[in-house]
Amino acid sequence: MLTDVLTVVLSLAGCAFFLAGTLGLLRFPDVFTRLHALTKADNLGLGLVVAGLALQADSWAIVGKLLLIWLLVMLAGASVANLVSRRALDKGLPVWKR
Amino acid sequence: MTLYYQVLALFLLVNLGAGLWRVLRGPTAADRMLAAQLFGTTAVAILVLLAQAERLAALRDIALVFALLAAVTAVSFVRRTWSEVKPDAD
Amino acid sequence: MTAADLYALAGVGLVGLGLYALIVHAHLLRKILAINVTGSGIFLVLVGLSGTGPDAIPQAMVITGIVVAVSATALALALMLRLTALSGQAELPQDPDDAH
Amino acid sequence: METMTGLTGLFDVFLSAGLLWLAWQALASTDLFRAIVLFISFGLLMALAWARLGAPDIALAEAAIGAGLTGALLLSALARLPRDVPAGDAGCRTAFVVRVLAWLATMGLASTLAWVVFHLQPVAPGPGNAVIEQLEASGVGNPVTAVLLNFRGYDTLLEMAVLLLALLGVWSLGVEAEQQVTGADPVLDGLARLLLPLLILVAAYLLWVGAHAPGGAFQAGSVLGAAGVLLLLAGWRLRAAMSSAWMRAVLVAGPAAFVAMAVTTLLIEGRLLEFPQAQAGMLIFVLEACATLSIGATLAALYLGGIPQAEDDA
Repeated sequence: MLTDVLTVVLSLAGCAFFLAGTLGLLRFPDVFTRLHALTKADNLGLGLVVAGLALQADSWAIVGKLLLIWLLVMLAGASVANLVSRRALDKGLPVWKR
Repeated sequence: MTLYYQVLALFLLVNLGAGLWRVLRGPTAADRMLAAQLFGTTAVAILVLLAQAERLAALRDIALVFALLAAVTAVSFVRRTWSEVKPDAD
Repeated sequence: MTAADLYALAGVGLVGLGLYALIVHAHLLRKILAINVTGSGIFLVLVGLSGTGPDAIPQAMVITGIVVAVSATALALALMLRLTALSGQAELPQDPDDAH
Repeated sequence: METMTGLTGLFDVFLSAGLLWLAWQALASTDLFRAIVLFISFGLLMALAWARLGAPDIALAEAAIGAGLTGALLLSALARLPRDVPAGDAGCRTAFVVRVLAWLATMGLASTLAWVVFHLQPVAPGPGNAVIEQLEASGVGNPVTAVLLNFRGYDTLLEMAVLLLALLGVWSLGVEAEQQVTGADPVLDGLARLLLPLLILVAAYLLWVGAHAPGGAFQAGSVLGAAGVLLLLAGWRLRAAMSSAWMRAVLVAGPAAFVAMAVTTLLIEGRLLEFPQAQAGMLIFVLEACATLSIGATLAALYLGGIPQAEDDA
């Protein structure tokens, strides 16, 4: 029962980060701030969903696979964020200032 | 719990639909590409949720393949399409 | 209506969309995208029509179809780039006496 | 599959509507880059649709090809299109009459197809039942793999030939176009180094698991092809290796193994690609391993868009 409650709390929080990531993508003013919003969905959003599901897993193999999926998505997200932002700076894309 | 996972999967699908606005709107090519990157992550989350809801282990393998290849499209965008030399046409 | 029927109907819609775009677009990259959309629609119809319970035969055919589609796309893109390099445009030449 | 109900039904409705909308937007987009990004997203949703349709084998193939190859192919082709080539506004230059006729023709075809979807009675019992009944004799436990490698093995034999033919077609166009010079990037290089062993491992896993669960040679080969694309994008000097005799041997390994197996079974059993039941599992695995290597190599070579040319050593 307790694990079910934990799963619900964790995966709900994860989905909240997905919502936040999408809102940030839609509302933030420039590429760099949108990148910032996006990586939250990769790291925390998927991470919390995976953590919630790992509690329900029938075997350690499934936990391992879920963890691997999360690490791979984070690796991809971080690398892409780095590549895109450096190229955007090189190209002189406008940086939002208050 | 099955119902709960399905609610979350549906929510994430709707969330993905909202992100489409950024693909349509731009304004730079990078903005469109980043939205597609977010779709990839969302699809991975939907697949692991459905795998648990429907008790289909194979869906987790699909999520794993998506996670492994999540960077390829965006990398080819940065390395090929969005080059330093040409001015951004958007 | 079952879920399979629903996806088969979506497939029908994709076939229609893809064929229409294939006819009206002149740019070859758009034609290549249109053919791919049509192909995906046909795959959906094929698997959706198999109806009750997953059927291995249409699924096997679609898997080979997906791999063939991507290699055909690669060939089509290479042909398009070659044509562009030779003629300077990414469209098939118009018939000269085709008034339009 | 029973009638749709509740949340999963809603999910299916949203997903199919999303597929149609994305396809429409991709094909109607005036901007070519936007069209490609929308098409890539369309492929993503297709993989979800296959997962919902109870076809995880197809979803795996769609995921590997959609995420690893289609996007890279289209974006690289777009980059090689000269900027001064007119992008051709979405259909605006086509005569109005032609558009109306095209619309009528495709609407007619789509309505007919839709009618068929609703009224075609499935043949009972379908050939799918025969596959399940004979599954024991095939040597593998995954019905899709049984169809691909055993019951309809000649389809796959010809499919390998088609792949090779596509590559020959690309190579007949000459050497690959000049790639823009992009130096090594430390982040990208690190990513490629981390991912490469995992990509090979997952390809081997998919090949192995395909005997009794969703997976198989096509999915594994696609993952290998995507690995090749990633290394080429990271600027690894693979072209010398890709133009070598070894590479050509790998390219023909799959079709050659199939032809050899077909001839052998024809001579021994008297039937094309009909395996003796006791050895079927082993023989299928060998065939699949060769096919995986060939598919991976062919897809990576197709990505180059021409005959690979060895780099000058700098």
